[in-house]
Amino acid sequence: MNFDFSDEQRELQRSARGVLEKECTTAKVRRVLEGDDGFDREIWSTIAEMGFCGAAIPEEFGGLGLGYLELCVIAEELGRALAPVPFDSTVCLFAELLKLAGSDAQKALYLPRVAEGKLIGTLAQAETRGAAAGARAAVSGGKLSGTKCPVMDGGSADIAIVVAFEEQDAAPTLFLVDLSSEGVERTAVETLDPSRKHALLRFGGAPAERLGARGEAVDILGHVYDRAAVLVAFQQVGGAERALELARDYALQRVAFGRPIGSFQAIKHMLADMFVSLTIARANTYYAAWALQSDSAELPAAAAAARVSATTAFQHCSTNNIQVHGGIGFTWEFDSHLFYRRSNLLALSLGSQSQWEAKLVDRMRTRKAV
Amino acid sequence: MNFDFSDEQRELQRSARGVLEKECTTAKVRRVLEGDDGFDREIWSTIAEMGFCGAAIPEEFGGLGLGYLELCVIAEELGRALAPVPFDSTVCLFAELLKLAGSDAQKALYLPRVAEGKLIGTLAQAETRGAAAGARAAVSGGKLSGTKCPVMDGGSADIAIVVAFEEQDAAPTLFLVDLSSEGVERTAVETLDPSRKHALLRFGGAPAERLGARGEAVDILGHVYDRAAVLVAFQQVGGAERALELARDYALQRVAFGRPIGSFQAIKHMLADMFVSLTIARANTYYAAWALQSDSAELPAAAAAARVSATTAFQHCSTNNIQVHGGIGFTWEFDSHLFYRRSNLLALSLGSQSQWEAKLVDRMRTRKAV
Amino acid sequence: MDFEDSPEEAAFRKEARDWIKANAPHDLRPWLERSPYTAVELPPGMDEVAAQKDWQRRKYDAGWACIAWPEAFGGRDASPAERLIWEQEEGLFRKLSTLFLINLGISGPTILTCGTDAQKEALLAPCVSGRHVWCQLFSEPASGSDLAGLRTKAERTGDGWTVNGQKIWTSFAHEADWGLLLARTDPKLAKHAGLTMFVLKMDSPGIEVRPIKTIHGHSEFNEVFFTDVFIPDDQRLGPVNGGWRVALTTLMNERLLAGATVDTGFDELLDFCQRFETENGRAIDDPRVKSQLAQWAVRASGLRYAALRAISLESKGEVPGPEHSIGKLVAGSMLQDIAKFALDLQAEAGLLVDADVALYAGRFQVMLMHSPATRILGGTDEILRNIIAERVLGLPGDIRVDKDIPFDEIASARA
Amino acid sequence: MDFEDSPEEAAFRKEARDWIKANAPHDLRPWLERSPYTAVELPPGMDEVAAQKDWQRRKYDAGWACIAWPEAFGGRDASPAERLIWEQEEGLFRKLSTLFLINLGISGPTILTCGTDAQKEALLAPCVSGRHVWCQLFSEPASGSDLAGLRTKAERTGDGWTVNGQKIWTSFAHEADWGLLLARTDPKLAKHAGLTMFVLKMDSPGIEVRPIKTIHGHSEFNEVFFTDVFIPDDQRLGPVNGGWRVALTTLMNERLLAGATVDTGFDELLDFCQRFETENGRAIDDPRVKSQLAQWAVRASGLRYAALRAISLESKGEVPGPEHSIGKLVAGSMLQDIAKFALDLQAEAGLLVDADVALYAGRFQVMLMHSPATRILGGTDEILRNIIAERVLGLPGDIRVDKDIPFDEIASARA
Repeated sequence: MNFDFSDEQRELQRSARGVLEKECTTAKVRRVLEGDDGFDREIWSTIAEMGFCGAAIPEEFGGLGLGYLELCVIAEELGRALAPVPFDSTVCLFAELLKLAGSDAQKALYLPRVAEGKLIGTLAQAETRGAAAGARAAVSGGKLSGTKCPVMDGGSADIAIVVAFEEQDAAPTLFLVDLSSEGVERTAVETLDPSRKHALLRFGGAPAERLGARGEAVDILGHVYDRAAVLVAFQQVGGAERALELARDYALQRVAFGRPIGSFQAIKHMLADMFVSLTIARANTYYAAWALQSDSAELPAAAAAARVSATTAFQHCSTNNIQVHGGIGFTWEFDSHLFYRRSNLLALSLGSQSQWEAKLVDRMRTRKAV
Repeated sequence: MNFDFSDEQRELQRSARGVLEKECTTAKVRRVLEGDDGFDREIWSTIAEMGFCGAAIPEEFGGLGLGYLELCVIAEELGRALAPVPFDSTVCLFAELLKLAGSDAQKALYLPRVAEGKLIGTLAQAETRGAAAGARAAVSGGKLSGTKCPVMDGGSADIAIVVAFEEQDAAPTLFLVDLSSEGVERTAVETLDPSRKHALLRFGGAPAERLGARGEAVDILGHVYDRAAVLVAFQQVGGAERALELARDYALQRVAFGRPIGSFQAIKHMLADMFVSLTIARANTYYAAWALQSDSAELPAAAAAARVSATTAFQHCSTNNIQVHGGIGFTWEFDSHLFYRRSNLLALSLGSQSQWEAKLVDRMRTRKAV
Repeated sequence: MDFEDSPEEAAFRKEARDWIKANAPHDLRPWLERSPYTAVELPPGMDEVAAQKDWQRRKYDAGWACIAWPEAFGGRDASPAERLIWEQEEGLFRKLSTLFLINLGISGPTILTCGTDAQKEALLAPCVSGRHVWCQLFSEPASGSDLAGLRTKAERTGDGWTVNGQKIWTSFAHEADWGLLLARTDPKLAKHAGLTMFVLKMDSPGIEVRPIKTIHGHSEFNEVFFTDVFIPDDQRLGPVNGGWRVALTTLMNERLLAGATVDTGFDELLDFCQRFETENGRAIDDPRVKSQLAQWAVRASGLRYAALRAISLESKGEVPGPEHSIGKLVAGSMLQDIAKFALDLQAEAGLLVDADVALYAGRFQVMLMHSPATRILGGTDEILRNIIAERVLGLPGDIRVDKDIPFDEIASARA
Repeated sequence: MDFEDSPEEAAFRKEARDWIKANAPHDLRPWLERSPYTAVELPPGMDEVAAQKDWQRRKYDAGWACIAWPEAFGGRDASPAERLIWEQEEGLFRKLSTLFLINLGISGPTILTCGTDAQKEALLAPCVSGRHVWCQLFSEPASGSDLAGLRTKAERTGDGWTVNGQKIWTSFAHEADWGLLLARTDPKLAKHAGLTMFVLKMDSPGIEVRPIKTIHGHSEFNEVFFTDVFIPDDQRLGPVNGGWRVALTTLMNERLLAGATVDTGFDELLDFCQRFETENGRAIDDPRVKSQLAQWAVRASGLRYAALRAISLESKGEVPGPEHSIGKLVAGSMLQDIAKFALDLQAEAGLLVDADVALYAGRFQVMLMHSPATRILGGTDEILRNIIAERVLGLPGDIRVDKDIPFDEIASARA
């Protein structure tokens, strides 16, 4: 029994943190937040060069062939640094979908380029019901039509895995769609956190190649969402911890009524409660990392628990980080809002908290049936 | 517009408080809590002599013919004093059911004795699903069979209004049953708050007289529960306020680390939050009192809002009153547990909080249909 | 107890309603309905300042600009109940007086209470009529919750004062003609004792206004820098070194004039849940949603009725309690929780903020980004809990390590 | 990272499991399952003290009584992981060692760390084997959270000490043979500086034990009164006036030895919700119930895994953090909230506490009445938050008005 990362994994974490503290400053995050670039290409290159993109891609497909534990460690650091890069879309979703459902040819074609950081991939699943709502995505004769929104990194991705109904099927199928093809129209959409860009994709007869078996999208996505949930939970834990540190540091430094505000119980206890949330989330994510790495039957429940607790912790810490900062906490110039934005984005981007809560209970109950 | 009680009503409140502070000490509450008496007959006589039992009973039936506002004021004081008397059962439920559904003969027979404090009545509705569960209550040929539990004051009541199905009806009917009749068996049952006694009633062919129209029980009870909810909400507000006062007083007096514990923000803010709950509950109950008095179409929603907020406030204040007291807060000898018990009893005795929450939203939505 | 109008009140309500009907800019109604929170969004090309000044002027001319004030200064000595009725009848159009929140809630009442006759004569009419826009110059970067710790200095020079320092969170500083300034006039005295209140012209030389960009991008807040700004002594409000007492009057006024309406976000959430279809039917039919709605519903109605009760107590001559503190304390975190709850219902679509793709026109997304400020501005949640604990429940104040010490010694300890 | 046993661990687990299988009183299992929380309820007529002493003795003889201790004192120098495995395998039978919580968690470790060789020799074996029952004499009516404010005096007399005063919240004082006493030996020193730790026999003349009745009626707590109780100086534990340091060791041990299991009430709630039929079907199918369950589920599992992680850190030689504080902090209010939630589901039937009419054998009703104590005993929620804030996050301590002042001057200020 050993409920902690190994020394090698800790070393990986230290080196990732070192690089990101230098390369991925909040100034860089703001550049993406305030600009039109899809993501920060310099940081992405650095990450790719360190092998982070291919950490969990098998060596035969150009990756490092390390395990998921290493990927979890990396995810935590990217979350801590609020890295403005297409990691979730490309590594957590696109690559994992390919690994699980791709043919050998598909894997050989795309995974090496993902590992090199040369290919940006994403998943196009959601179909908004807002003003832009359209007919549901459908594939007929190998051509895709429909609208997807929001699509993470949809503006800069080279390729998307699209969930669509083939012909008159009752269940959807996954399709690979080259986003530079004819019949693909992309529109940037603004989200709660513009440091991670999203787009609306309109498909008007774009060529689509099946990924995995026909009608199997729901099943494949279910598995991959569990994996991605663990990886995103590590990002959330990383972000939560950083937000707590910033709040703590400010509480030690800011003086009111002649003493540091961190000496007032209202602030002390607020920070203590944030630490409790974080500790609970961290413990659940560690367990989920083990379940992911060991492909345990516990993964579905563990992933949901990690997701639910990490979402709670990041929202809690990022919100109260603003509160501890007071007025300057909600200025554009201070970094607090960057964490607030990211926490609220991640709370929604793999499905809502209440959906994951329901999944968690359904899975616990299956596991412990009476 | 005047969102407060009148000077006369305030005067009534002052005199009720004066009498109850003298007559209804917590020592008396404990005597019922620890003993087998159904309630405190001395306090009940005093209350009856002051006209409290018949405050809202019309003069023609022996009451004072005052309004519900007066009854609300009285209820608040009884709640504050944790009065161990059958007020809810006899005045809020039994008398109100008679007023709403009774024939003139039934009213003339019972209401004057209620007003005098000479008759204890109750409502027997719940049928427990625990080990004691039996067949549902039914009336055939004017004879009642079945089991009811918990019945408030079921041990000492002279008469009960019982909800039962007549013959093969699909909807239940209300029946008056003299509890001294043959075929009535009573067993005391212990509840969260033994200062208000409850019983299990077994009926084996007891004579039953119809109250209100056949099959109308649900409708009649719905109306009367709204009225009772307002009156109980005032009791809850009274209890919450007293619990807050006790906590505040203790926080001022108890010293730790060389200063009153009430000077620590953790305690100050806990008390402030209790005050907020209380203020919200009080405001909602006042509005509900007006709706009750004026028989407004707002009553159903207002009663539910009063009930929900008052339940929250009393549980909140009674729980944190213990927390402020620390160790002695959960000793038998200190009074804190008396409030904790009562708050948890009242939270369940007219149906649960979640049931009232659902009622509230259903009623708001009817009112403000889109 | 009566939640309905007396005949006199009904008559007053009719008068108000008739006047609104005849005079309000009804064409702006849809724009005001859509305006999120503190912001006023008007049709493209319309001058927001001019539109607000126009509405204020119209109200002033008809005696509706500040009905609770004495008749001598443009009011009609209205009772608390009449104030409430007017507020209810003005309704949405109140938003069009946003620019004058400081005029009517802060500066005006302070001058009315603490000003000299000459000051009242000169300043009050243009303050109420909206001819002058006012701003409040109290908070500083190093003194937010601890207002009395402010450092902006006003030093005696000739027949006036020279001001140096910096203020922050100043709403409307760009539009303002006048400012109400709290400054330190004697740093050798204890912190509350060395402050003085002034009124000053915002076009005085040496004033620089810089807008603050906030989390939601646009904002009405500014930083204001003072470099050797001269204020004649007749613009001093109240005695030298008596500024803290004047400030308390101001803050009290702020509480008194707070309306009965506090925005909790509940009405919008209820409306949204009644319309929104989830995978399992209408959101409002979900027991989870229902339970949450009920818990917020009683808070929203409780705050509303508590504010009404405060008005009744005021009518009887009692001093209103901390109802305003409670309202803001409850509403601040409710706004935040409600926004998160609504976005959760929207699931992935919840992260969209563009009004043309977002659900419910992106209102809850805006609420989410505004809500952190609500829990801080005008008193943080923590300060409000202290106020309730100390002023209502009589609990001891926090231990003050900076009490009775000359301000300049605290300040040095601080650096 | 591996949540499964290594081969060595698996071997150790098998040894433990085999021994339990062969030696535990399996006939008591249903009774232990039904025992609510801190209480141990055994078959009518069975002597609870004897049954517990018997189990402890059996474990001692086989080397399972306190496996983390050095072999010299009856342990087996077990690793943190082995401690966890033993805890998991002993399972329900741990309840049968309730009587020895103080022996094993407090007194024993303190003597082990701070005792003289003679004290260890005389006291440890009967402490671990359960021949002696121990109690802890720390808290006083006027010093709960503020433990160092205690007033019970120990004054020099001849070759020993005379004790006068009162202790409270003493578990097992009636059954105890020995007590660990913290007393004030010099009131002229500052409050933490004038304390000394002793061990004393509970049958010493002048000791009176009075049980405390608590909110749930029965309780293992007592008040203990000391009237001129003599303690020989060789029963002093650690230096004169060095008692605070010894007490900190004790409290640290308490934290170290806290198990990986913390009772949050969640497992029972989940089980109940899976069985309970509401008007609208199984409780667990209600979205409101589901959402609440999920929120509690992650706290319960989070606490479990956090405790496991602490064990891993300990294995690596790191000093465990405040995991125990977090566990109790979260579990205390969870128990209370869960109890209320379950009673709410039961609606009117929820108010019944008689096991023969109550639903689910009245377990949640018992939980409701026990939960207030959980949020107070062994550190209130507020003290635990302070511990986390100060010891983990490095925030300043509360301002101490009683620091560096002779104790008798504080005490007088207090009266």
